[in-house]
Amino acid sequence: MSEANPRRAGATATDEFSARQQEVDEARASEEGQEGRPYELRAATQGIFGELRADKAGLLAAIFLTIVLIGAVFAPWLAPQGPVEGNPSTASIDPIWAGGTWAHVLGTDAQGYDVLSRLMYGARTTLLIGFAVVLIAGLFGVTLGLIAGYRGGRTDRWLMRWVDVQVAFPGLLIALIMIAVLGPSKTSLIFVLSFNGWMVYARMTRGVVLAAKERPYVEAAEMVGCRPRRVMFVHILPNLTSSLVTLAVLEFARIILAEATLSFLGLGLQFPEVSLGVMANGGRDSFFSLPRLAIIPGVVITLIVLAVNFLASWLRVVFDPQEREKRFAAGATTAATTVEGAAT
Amino acid sequence: MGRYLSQRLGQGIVVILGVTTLVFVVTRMIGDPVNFILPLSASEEQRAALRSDLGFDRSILSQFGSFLRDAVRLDFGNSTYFRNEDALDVVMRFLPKTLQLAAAGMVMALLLSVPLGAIAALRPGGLLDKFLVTLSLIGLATPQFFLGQVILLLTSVKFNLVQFGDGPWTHLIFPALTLALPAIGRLTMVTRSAMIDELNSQYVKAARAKGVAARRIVGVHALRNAAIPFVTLFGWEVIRALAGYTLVVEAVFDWPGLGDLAILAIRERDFFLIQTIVFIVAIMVVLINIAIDVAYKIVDPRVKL
Amino acid sequence: MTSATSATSTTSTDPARTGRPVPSDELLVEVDRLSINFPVGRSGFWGQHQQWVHAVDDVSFGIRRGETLGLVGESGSGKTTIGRAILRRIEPSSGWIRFRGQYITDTKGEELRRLRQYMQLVFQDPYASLNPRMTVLQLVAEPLVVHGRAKSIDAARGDVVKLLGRCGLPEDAADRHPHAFSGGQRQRIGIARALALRPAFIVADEPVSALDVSVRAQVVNLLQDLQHELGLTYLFIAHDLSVVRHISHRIAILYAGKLVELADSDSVYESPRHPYTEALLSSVPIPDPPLQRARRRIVLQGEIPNPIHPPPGCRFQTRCPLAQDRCRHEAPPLEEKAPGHWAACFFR
Amino acid sequence: MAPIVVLGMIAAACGGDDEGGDGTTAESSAGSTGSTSGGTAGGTPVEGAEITIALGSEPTSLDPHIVDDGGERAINDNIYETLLTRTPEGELAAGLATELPTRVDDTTWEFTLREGVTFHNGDQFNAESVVATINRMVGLVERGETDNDGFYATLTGAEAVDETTVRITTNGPDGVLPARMYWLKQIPASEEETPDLSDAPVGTGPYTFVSRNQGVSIELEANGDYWGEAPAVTGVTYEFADDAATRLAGLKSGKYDVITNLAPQDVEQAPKYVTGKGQEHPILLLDADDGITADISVRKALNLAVDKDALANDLFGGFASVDAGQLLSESILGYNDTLTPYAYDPDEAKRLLEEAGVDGASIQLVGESGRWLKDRELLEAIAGYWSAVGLDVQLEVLEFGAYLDVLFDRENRADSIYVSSSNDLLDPERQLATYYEAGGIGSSNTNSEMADLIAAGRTELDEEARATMYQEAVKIAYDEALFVYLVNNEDIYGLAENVEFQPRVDSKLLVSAMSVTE
Amino acid sequence: MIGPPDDAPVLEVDHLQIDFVTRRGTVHAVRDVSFTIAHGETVGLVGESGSGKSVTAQALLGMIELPGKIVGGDVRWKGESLVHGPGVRRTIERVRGAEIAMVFQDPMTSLDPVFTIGSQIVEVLRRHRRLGRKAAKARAVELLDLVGIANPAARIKQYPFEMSGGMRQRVLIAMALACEPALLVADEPTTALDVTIQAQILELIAELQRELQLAVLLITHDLGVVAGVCDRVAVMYAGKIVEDAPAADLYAEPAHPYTAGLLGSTPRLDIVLDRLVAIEGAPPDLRLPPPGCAYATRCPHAVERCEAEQPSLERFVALPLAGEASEEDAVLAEDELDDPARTGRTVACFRADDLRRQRVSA
Repeated sequence: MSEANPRRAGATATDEFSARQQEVDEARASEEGQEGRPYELRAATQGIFGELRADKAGLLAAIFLTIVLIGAVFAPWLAPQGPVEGNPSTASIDPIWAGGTWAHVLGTDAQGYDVLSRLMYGARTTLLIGFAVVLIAGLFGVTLGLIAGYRGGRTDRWLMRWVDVQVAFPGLLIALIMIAVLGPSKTSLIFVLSFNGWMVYARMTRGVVLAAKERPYVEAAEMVGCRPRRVMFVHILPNLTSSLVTLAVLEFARIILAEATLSFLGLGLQFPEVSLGVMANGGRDSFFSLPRLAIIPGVVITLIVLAVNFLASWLRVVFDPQEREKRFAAGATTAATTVEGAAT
Repeated sequence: MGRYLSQRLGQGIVVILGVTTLVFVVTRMIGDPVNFILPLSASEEQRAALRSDLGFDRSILSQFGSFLRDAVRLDFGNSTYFRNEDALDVVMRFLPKTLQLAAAGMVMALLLSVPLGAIAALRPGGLLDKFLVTLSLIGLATPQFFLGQVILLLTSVKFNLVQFGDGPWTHLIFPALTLALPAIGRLTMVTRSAMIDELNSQYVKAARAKGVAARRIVGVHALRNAAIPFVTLFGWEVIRALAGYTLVVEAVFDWPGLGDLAILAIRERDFFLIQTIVFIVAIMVVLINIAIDVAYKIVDPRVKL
Repeated sequence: MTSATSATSTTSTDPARTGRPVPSDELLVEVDRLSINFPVGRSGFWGQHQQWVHAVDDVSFGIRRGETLGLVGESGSGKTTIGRAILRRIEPSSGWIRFRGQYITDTKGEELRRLRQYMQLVFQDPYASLNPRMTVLQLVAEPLVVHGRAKSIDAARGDVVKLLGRCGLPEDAADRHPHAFSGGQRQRIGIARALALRPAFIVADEPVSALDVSVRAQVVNLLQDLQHELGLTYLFIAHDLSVVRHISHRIAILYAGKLVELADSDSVYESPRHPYTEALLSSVPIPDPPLQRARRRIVLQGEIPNPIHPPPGCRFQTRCPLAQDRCRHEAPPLEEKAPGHWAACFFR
Repeated sequence: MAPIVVLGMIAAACGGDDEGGDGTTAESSAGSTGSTSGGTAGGTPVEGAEITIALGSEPTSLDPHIVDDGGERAINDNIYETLLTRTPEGELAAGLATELPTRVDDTTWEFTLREGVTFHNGDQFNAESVVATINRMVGLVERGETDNDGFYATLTGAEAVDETTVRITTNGPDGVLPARMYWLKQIPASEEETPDLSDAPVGTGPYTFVSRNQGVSIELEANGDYWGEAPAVTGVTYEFADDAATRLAGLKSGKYDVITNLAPQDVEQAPKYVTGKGQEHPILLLDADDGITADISVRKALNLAVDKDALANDLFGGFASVDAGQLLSESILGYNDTLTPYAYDPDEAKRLLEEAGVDGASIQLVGESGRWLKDRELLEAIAGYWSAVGLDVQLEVLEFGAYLDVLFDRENRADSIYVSSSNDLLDPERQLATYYEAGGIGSSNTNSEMADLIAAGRTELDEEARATMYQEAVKIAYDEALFVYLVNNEDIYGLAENVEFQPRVDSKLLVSAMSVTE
Repeated sequence: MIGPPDDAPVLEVDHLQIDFVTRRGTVHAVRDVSFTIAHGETVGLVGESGSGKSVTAQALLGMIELPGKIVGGDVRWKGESLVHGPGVRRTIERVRGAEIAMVFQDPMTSLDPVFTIGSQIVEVLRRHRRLGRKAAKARAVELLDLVGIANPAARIKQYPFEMSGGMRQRVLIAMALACEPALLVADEPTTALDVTIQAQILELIAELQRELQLAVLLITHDLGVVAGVCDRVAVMYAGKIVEDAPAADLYAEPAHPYTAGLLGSTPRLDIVLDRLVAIEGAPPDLRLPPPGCAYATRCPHAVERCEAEQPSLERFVALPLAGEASEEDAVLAEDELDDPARTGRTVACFRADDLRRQRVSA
């Protein structure tokens, strides 16, 4: 997933321009009364809606995710039925577009459960696992990364060896074995996925800290006599936010896929818990007779992951002024050339 | 080079040790496998005998010690599920199928993602680029099992195209494609962004100023440089495939490979088999990691090993 | 200012301090036989050989209170390393550094932090050396706060605004972010920040080389004015001889980690003793076509030697037009060739 | 002894298939209920056709005495033969023995053997080989090396009377012995001492072993020297696909000609399918001694709360019939035809629960997932029904090993435990001993009256008398509502358009019963 | 087609305008730039960052890419347009690298890091000269020798990272010269280099120029660099050329206040001043270029007209340096100069003449 950052070395005439223009832009922005807030925050608040308007995919993604999130969070109030409400006599009711009833918009599954309700509860669990894993793995990884990056030396070497070793573990296989041992439950899923996922945060955090430590302004802070803690928290850590947010978002997508995969392999959650992966697994049995039971959760998972990816690329743009500039230029010039072409 | 290799091998040994230790400890937490091995009618004496035969009555440390000692001699004990067949033999029987699948998938990924990424990078923001990017994102966003199921449904059932499972090489196409698609999505994105970076770089500008043909700039200069980040990510994809996603694909297509075997071993609590599988997979991961670095050295003369 | 120049050029400082101590109240900074080596990668099949970069080798000089010493060298000559070593950002491998008569080579922790109040650094890159997230007020007041000179950022506002004004920044500068300023203005902010603690000594590490030509003069003038007003002492690091000649009382020339010449700036320009200094001077183009075309130019062949494997003997011998056999075996010592004019060459 | 029988049966299940009781050969007195749908039933059979059969699981070994799993049986049933067979209706009939055995005394049975039968390796089938077979099995049981001890623990040995007469002895009166000889596969005398017959199975059956590519396939070809009628299909390849969808996909794409365990919901997708009344009876064991289920009215309520018809028709797609208040299929000795299923009456169930004062109480329901057809779905459905009548159902779908621990934990019975009972020998003894008889390894009651009846039946050699005892025992369990009776689900096979196959009541997958038409 | 007369300029830049589209408006990077380069002439283009000098240089090779766009004017190479017209792509392909060659500022990144320098030189030769592999290799060795690289036969097998900056710049020059171009565009070729290496490279360029009869366009921000090398110097400010003059004249008597300011604010090795004359302020925002002279806000001599009206490049006649000349002399001198392209001076300042008079009277 990781996309390399655009190179900044080798300044060209165009870069020279954007650098200068940016300077001037910022000057103007602050004259307009935007001063006083950290740059990225400002970029975020200023750019979110503008960027969203420009980025149709991002906008759609945001809308879709909002709907999913609302459906998931308020499932107990919004869902027409419980996740395991129903019995075989109500099984396999067709969805509304195939002549079903409004009582079961997406129909029912082989068990007689309402598919829409299960989708909402399933998304609720899946998203919860995603958030929990991102939070736990993120906290753990970032903490270790900070320690490694800032302490350096032997601590760094040992921590990073640990990371290296664990990164080389065959993740899915280990996850399967661990879940088999711990028993499939929400807690063990969260634990296992966190166990397998913290390294990327540690590496990134360490990388950012190391890079930030080399920034002249960090040296400048140390030069004027800032204590290490202040250097860390005031001068180094704020560099982390944008990459951390983007990483967390992408990791969230990855976790959703991982949860679905584990559930699909039968090592996910157990009745009466339902997640999107559990639904996909449930649909597996009747894949040929009622393909919708597998396709609906499959498509929803795909869409969520897709939307999260779009969101991440939009975030990258929001956080990275250079990227914003590039996007804008691409759009504007195509527009400009079209207009010109029409004129001639 | 020597220092590098010895370092990497040392690290590899730590990795393998770490993985096997973890799996050893974890599997010992599952519970007594003797009940799984013996018929339920077996007497307590028979159970005890088997337990001491397999060493489960000893302390976990001493078990681990003898496990390691035997592992060094490539003796991982016998599979309990496969009727006392040597666990390594069992793994080696299933391994070729997985390697076949992974190799086919990764070759597909390589052959498709590089040109697609390069084409997308030619006009970033253009229509073709947007199309390819969206396609790639969909590819990497789709759960592999779902992809596999849909492919299965469409190819084998709806259109009766090609079969799968054991048989001629054509059976490999769709499982391999399923394995490859998410990788193709990710690698296309990587190739694309690396190519965009390279095409914006100073040396490309300089090459254009020299009058080097556009085809050569893209196909030779930018591509070779873009290969540098690509190599790492491609290596990761190979690892991902071998150590994880073949599991899913094999489950969906009933491909008789290591992944299928792993799920079976876990389900049947075949400890020795689980350990052997993990050990072999860990070795492959370590070797691939070293291969990545060597490949790195090949594409980038600046890298010193 | 002219008087200051003549004062330093007449009072000879013994840079190697061979025996005869100089009155301590006159020397603010003393560097004595400073050598700095950095470990770099390893070589050999098993990586058994640790390699070292010999960045600075046996360098000694002193800087008097109120003086500007220009430290000139090409990239890799060790000039930045020396500056950082004096500021105790880099550990010397051997040698001593004294500041206000006290040895500071072993200063650490809190003590070192307190020492920072008296010696400060002006950075080369005005874009990267200011934290983009902070306002100018926060940036300039930070040193005051962390040293307990001000209770809070806002409490320091008055002083900061005054200081900014003195550095030629507009009144409303305090509440803006560094982005809002041009390169020259940012360098002014950097200078204000360095001056906030009223240090006695400033290391200016190529403070104008990243700036546009038309802005350079503004910053150079500012540095000169501040020195005049505040009695500052500068170590002015540069690769550009013309700026150094303009601003410095004395100039020290480095080549591949070695001090090759040290004299007052007029002497360096008018009667360079070291062949490298000569070549360096002739490499600087003069914006006057007839003059430039008429100048005798010494174009050195080859490049600065690899600091991992410096050549034996004189380090300049590989490129020196005067080099003879002796230079290849024996390193010429830095000797006082004329009063106050030190050079390290056997033949000049 | 009873536990041993049961354990063997469970082990059989452990060996095997992920979802169907495909290998559980049992027989139903309902006779051949095979039905065909879709496709043409007629056509000219093709001579020398070769087919591919997809099984749900691969045999871990091909030694017919050591393992007992569906995969092994599906293949070895075609290679080996047994002394007795069963008719398509389930009646014992002559096999390698020319007639049913005669009882010499309470513990000795005499068999007369067919002449002129040779093994695939050329060895003669005779009394000597039968003795070798029995001895090998006795040894395996003694050493605890076989999964089949539940079937053969009563055997003590055999002796050859002459070339074609053999006497088999048991350790006590054993009315089940003829049924056991329907199960025991005959091997050549030369292989008595062979520890593992897996690599090259040698039998007397219509098919000979060709090759085994472990993890991939097993091939057989028709035995040219077969003593019986030559089979129409001359070559068969077995492949293994544990995923139902994959099997179906293979069938549809023409890769497979026959697949086992076609899921009920998929029958319409298959080119053709046939069904046979299987021996699989999922039921719930209720703890009659402790906890909420100690109250008979609660146990009755639990029965009344479940809509068995919906399970049979919706969950199993109609490929199941509601159990008539007993675990036994109609064809089995001891079937009590006076019993009728508990009705579906949730209101009455609710009333009974309220009366018992356990309204809203929590009840454990323990089961597993993936071994038997629709097991998880069945459990979830039952949990749903019980919740609907006001119980707080604690459903635990356990991993198989953990499930077995619960099932055999006689000290702390769970309130209700899901089991899927089958009947390999087509004799009631095992099921009754396991789940009905107090002290049985899976039983949840201490009803001594019923236990006595079952114990007596075990050693009773008179069929009529046995049947009566069992019928009484079954009635007690029904009246006491010791189980929640559910359904008997059918075996469903998917066939290619041009394949004919009539499933057997005992679920044996005999290739000789298949043919390929034009 | 008949070729241009010998004394006609090989390169004409004619009212060139280049815009860059950014999210907060269009940057008018190059605003109406015109100049010419004759056969074998060395022209310096001097300006600060953002003045548009590098963009102009890139336009000469048809290398302006989005978000940049040539919105007006023309660049003609030997009479053929490199900007528009039917065959422009072909022309650019033919000219680029073969007739006009370019050397960039940053030798560290201008070479492909993963190919040997030999293969990168050979690539150009094979493309433009259709040389065989062997011949191209031999020629590459010759070229490296020409630019003063010792042991060229061994060097061609090296990778860029194995060479120092100065060495790489020599390689880049060798590459630029591979096809014996008529014009070498050197964009800040020495900025990234050390002083002694800068001297080497400048020397090399001057030498090659003499030997090969090259026309050279040397782009730099450093007035000192061009002083020793160039015949003529054009000074750019805020996207425009403000002054264009023979080198000696420009330094002796800068006509535009900006040129004068630049010279005044550059410390000189040979003259020690108490204080440098700094130009206050900063260049204007090129998205909204001022209606008048872009330098007006910083110019000590600005009058009202400067802020309202754009001065265009006008012929400027310098006075004899003696300082005693009268206005008649100036007129006379003007008559004598009939070839403004080569020897004439132009300046874009309303007050150039006033200031000249002031200097005279001073």
